[in-house]
Amino acid sequence: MVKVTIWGSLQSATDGAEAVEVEARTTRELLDRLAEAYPGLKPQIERGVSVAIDGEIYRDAWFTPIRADSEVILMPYMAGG
Amino acid sequence: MRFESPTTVQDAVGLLAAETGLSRLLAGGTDVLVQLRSGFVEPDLVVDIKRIAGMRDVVPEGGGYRIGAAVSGAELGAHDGVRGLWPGVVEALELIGSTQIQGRATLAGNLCNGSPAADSVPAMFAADARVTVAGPGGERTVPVMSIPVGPGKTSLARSEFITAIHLPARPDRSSDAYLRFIPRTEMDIAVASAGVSLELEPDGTCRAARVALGAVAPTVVLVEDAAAALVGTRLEEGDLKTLAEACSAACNPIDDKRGTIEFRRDVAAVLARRAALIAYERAGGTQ
Amino acid sequence: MSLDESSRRIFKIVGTRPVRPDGVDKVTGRALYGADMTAPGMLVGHILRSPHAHARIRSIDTAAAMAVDGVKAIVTAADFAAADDPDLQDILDNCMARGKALYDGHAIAAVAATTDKAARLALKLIAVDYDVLPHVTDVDDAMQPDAPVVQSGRAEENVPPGLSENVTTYVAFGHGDLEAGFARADKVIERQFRTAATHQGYIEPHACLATMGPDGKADLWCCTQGQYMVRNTCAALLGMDSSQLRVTASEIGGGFGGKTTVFIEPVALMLSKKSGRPVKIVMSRSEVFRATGPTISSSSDIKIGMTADGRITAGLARLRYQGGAFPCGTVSFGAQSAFAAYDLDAVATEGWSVMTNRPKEAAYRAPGAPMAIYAVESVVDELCQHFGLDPLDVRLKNAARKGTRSSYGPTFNEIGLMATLNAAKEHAHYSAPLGPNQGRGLSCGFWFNFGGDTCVSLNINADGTVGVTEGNPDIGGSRASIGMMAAEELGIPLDKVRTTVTDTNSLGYNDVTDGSRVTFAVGLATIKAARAAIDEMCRRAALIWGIDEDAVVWEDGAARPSGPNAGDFDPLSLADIAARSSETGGPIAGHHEVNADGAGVSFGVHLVDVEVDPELGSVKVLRYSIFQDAGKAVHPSYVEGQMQGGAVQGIGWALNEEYIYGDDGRLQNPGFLDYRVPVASDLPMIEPVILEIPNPGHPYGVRGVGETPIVPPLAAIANAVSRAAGVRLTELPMSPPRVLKAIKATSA
Amino acid sequence: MSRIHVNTSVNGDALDFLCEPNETLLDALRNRLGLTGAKEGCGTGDCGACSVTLDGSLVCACLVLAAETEGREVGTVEGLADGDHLHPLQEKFLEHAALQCGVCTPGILVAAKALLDRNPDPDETEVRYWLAGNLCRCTGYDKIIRAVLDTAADLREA
Repeated sequence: MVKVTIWGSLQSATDGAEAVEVEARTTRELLDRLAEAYPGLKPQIERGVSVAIDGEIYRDAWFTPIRADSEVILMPYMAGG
Repeated sequence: MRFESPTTVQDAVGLLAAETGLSRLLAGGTDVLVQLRSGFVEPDLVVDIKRIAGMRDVVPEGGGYRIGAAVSGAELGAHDGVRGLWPGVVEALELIGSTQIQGRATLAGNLCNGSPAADSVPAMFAADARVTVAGPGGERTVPVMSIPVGPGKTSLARSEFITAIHLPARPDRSSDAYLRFIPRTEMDIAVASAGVSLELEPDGTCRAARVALGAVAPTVVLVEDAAAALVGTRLEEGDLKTLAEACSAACNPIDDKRGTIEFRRDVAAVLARRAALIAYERAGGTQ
Repeated sequence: MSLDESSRRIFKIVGTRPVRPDGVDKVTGRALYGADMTAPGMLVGHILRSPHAHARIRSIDTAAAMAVDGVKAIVTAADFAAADDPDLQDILDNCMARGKALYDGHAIAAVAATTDKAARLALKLIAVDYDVLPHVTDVDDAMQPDAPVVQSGRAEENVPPGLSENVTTYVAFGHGDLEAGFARADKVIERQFRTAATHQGYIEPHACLATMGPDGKADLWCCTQGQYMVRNTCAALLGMDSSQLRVTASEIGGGFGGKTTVFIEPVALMLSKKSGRPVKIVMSRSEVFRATGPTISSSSDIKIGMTADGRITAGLARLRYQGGAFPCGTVSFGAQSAFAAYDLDAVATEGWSVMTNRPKEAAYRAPGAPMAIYAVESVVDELCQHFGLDPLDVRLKNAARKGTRSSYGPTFNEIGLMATLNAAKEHAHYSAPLGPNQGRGLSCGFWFNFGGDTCVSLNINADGTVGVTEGNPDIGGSRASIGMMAAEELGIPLDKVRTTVTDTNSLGYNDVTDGSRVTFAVGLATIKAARAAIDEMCRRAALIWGIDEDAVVWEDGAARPSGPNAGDFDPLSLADIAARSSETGGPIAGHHEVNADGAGVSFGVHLVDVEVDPELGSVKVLRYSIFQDAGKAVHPSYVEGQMQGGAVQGIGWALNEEYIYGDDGRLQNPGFLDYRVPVASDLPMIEPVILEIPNPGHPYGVRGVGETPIVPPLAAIANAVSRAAGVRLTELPMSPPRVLKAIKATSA
Repeated sequence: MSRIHVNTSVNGDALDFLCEPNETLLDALRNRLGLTGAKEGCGTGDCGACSVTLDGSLVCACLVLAAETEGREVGTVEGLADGDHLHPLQEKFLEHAALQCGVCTPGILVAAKALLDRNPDPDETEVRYWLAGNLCRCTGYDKIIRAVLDTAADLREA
């Protein structure tokens, strides 16, 4: 199981939990499991999210491996100027 | 639109008189071109006066100078005689726009554009400059102060135009100065401005003064109370305070994107005080 | 691709300051920008724009305009099919108003004609029947439940009830027990801040030239930060296959984020499609201000607690951003970055994104971060003043570092904040004496930086030279840095390399030039492409020598036997191998395609001295120093240029730049006269201090540098002005009337 | 409305063109004469990207009517280099990395040359005020000012 930290305004979709656990080895599995387990997260996941794994922010990288002890943070999809 | 570049004043007047539509004079063009391109005005006739003899000349005249209507800021700035006699007028013209604008902008154009924020106009008011106006009836010379009548409006008739600015002679121990406030150091329109001209007695007492403010009323204003505050004084702190109060009282500004009423009132007074001190020092006064 | 194990390598080219390869074109006037291109038979396109801030469009009658001699086509929103994606639909609706004009300057119709005059006349003859609606341009006003609604039904699911429909996004971040944190503080300061919308202010207006034939194939020339973005967006909006639209990026006269979307390009294509002729559209400066993306304007509440010895105990930021007439996610970047520079036990940030009757926000250098960090850094400075603490020491005491749980979630790895703070503290600027009416301010800055989709192709020519093909417009010297990395990796002189920015049919997708990504991501792909070419050259050498390819290494620009056991052969240089490429199997090339990660976050610290005229409220910037971690500076001059340019944009934002709206909802200052970007005489020299802490995510340690420098100036200047004026300024810009008013309020 | 036939000199070449009476010199240079080095950044004289010289005087080409240039001499960025020899200012701008996007560069070079032609020894403040009408949004001006000062120093020694 991977512990995923959810940002504050999405915690209404996780019954107020700041972090949830899902079974995932990659970011794609992570997002799929999250959307299944917490349907309230689905609209945001579809709009776009980034995933920070051990301090590194990933966008659109489905197969980035996640270890069970990785620090995993869900973040909004990021863009710059 | 027609473009004409006559070589005599009479031809220019004739062109203007014959035009039934809208016409515009072109000297430096720094305002006219902007209006043209924005579609703000769509003249039927543009008359370029730069090819008329004398329009680009600066000529000594009775101890003062006659400045042709198409003399640019860069040209006037390079004229040591005018700068020595009327440094405030020259520095006012030189403050308009960039180096590029200086290559074109003129005293006459700045005056005829009719903006209360025109930089050279308070300095010319303070200098009590006169202008020659050419028209179908010939030429007449009138005070600069009679030209602006409102924002964007002048007293010139439709077939009249200014051919020259006249800066008078000055006694010894006299000078002038101009200051304006802009948010940046360059490239802005004055938010408030002040032109001050002083004549001093040999002992440094102010014998005569003229104070004009810009961008604080529908036209540039000559503030007689402010001048009176200086006459007979050596511009000491209390006198300057009276000057500042007179200036603030003379302000009738607007709130707009460039400044607030309160700010303009405060700043016009500060500028008048600072300009008075510069003019005083230039005239050889010591406090 | 991570930092080379050989990162301690001695670079030969990287880190030097060669003349940029496009330099001569750009100093001779030869370089071709958006408006510089022409095509035979070209028409002139112009756009009719709404004079109203908010109006229903009852009808548009184009008959009289179409009858003008020379008019060949007119386009309105009715010519475009609806998009299947809401973001695309917003872009389309911004390019051409559909049903409602949402802001002053919103495009209503477009004309293509044989002459400029005919097109302008036709614009005047288009009759638009408007039903003028109430409008709102202020962020706080637009949140009120009774505010005029810009668009209905756009709010995301987690927006709290009770607000106007204009509120489209709500975000919250943070961790820890805020109440306990504030309870531990010896002083808590709470303040409200406001920042005005500013424009990127690129000197080159948007321009494009579109040619579309009846066969459905099209070519588009335009100034953009991303030709592939333009291609994908326009192809989707015109219902084309993307392969049939070839987009070529012109030289670009500045962007800063503002050219990461489309405005006129789909319109020009549609005009060309309808007229069968090439159509060129060039925006005027006033169109640029009225209708292209400024940044957001903000209103925020900040609350920070501190102990008497300078430890921050808790921080709270509530950020309200308006992003114009469409939903906009920028507030989430502000909410995530507000406290990023601090190591905090308790932090909370909230953000609301609000629609108003203003142009659609476009990215501007570190979008969303400057205004949030401005507000936070202002309160930190005020707390330092309250306790009489050195503001740099307080930053050092609270600085985020490796192992800090960031305010937006992830735990930081190696970051350069402490190093930049220490560099600032050691710099002579920090201890230089100040005169009367002078003040010194400092601020930290932060930005995320990104990588993204990137393709590079590298061809080894038979004469031993190299062509690098990349897909990101060169906005500030990137051809130089990309060429330098290729030459470094290949081990050949820089003048043997030419870097070309190519069109959309010549490479795979490249993300736009944004997120400070180009030197990082394109550089990374270039190094990888060079390595692929090197592998092939080693293979050719092995064939020539008749040895195993594993026994060949590449050093100093040549293939060599890997050791005595591999054989005794003279090295084969790149030129030697290239000359025999045909004989050994054909042309040699390397390429790399990647969605690059590992950009790494970026920190900087700015230090500024100002003098305030207490009678006029004017501010003069006296001295300015920048300390920033660049990872590895590939071309230090252009790294410095990014730092200096970003700082000056921030100075403009702090002091004079602002979108000013009248009561009628119209923009009052759509020109460089009254939208006051800094001019040369406003500024001192800007001293850049580059720190090089290698980014582990890049083989040479490169870190993006372009965006972070605009973040600190807002607070650095505000803190300096507040100290010089003796009163805390809480609204940007700190224009002279505002500063004078604040000074007078304290003396009264 | 009839077009006007204008005879003028551009970078020393005698040229003629037909223009509309309300056409600017900038449009004539770019659209009639194919000289696209001068750029339009604002069209109101506020950015300096279209800086050219007119009888040696620095002006914004967007604020000059093309018809005014009859019989006069126009200088543009295309005339700065002498054949394949760059002007010292051009060399120094490259050496100092005094450009990023480069769109303001032609105007700044023309303006800086006009300064050095007049004043071979300007100080930093003089350079900054002379160039105040040339907006640059990329560089923060620092490297531009250094390049101009360094060119002036080199020219004085030459």
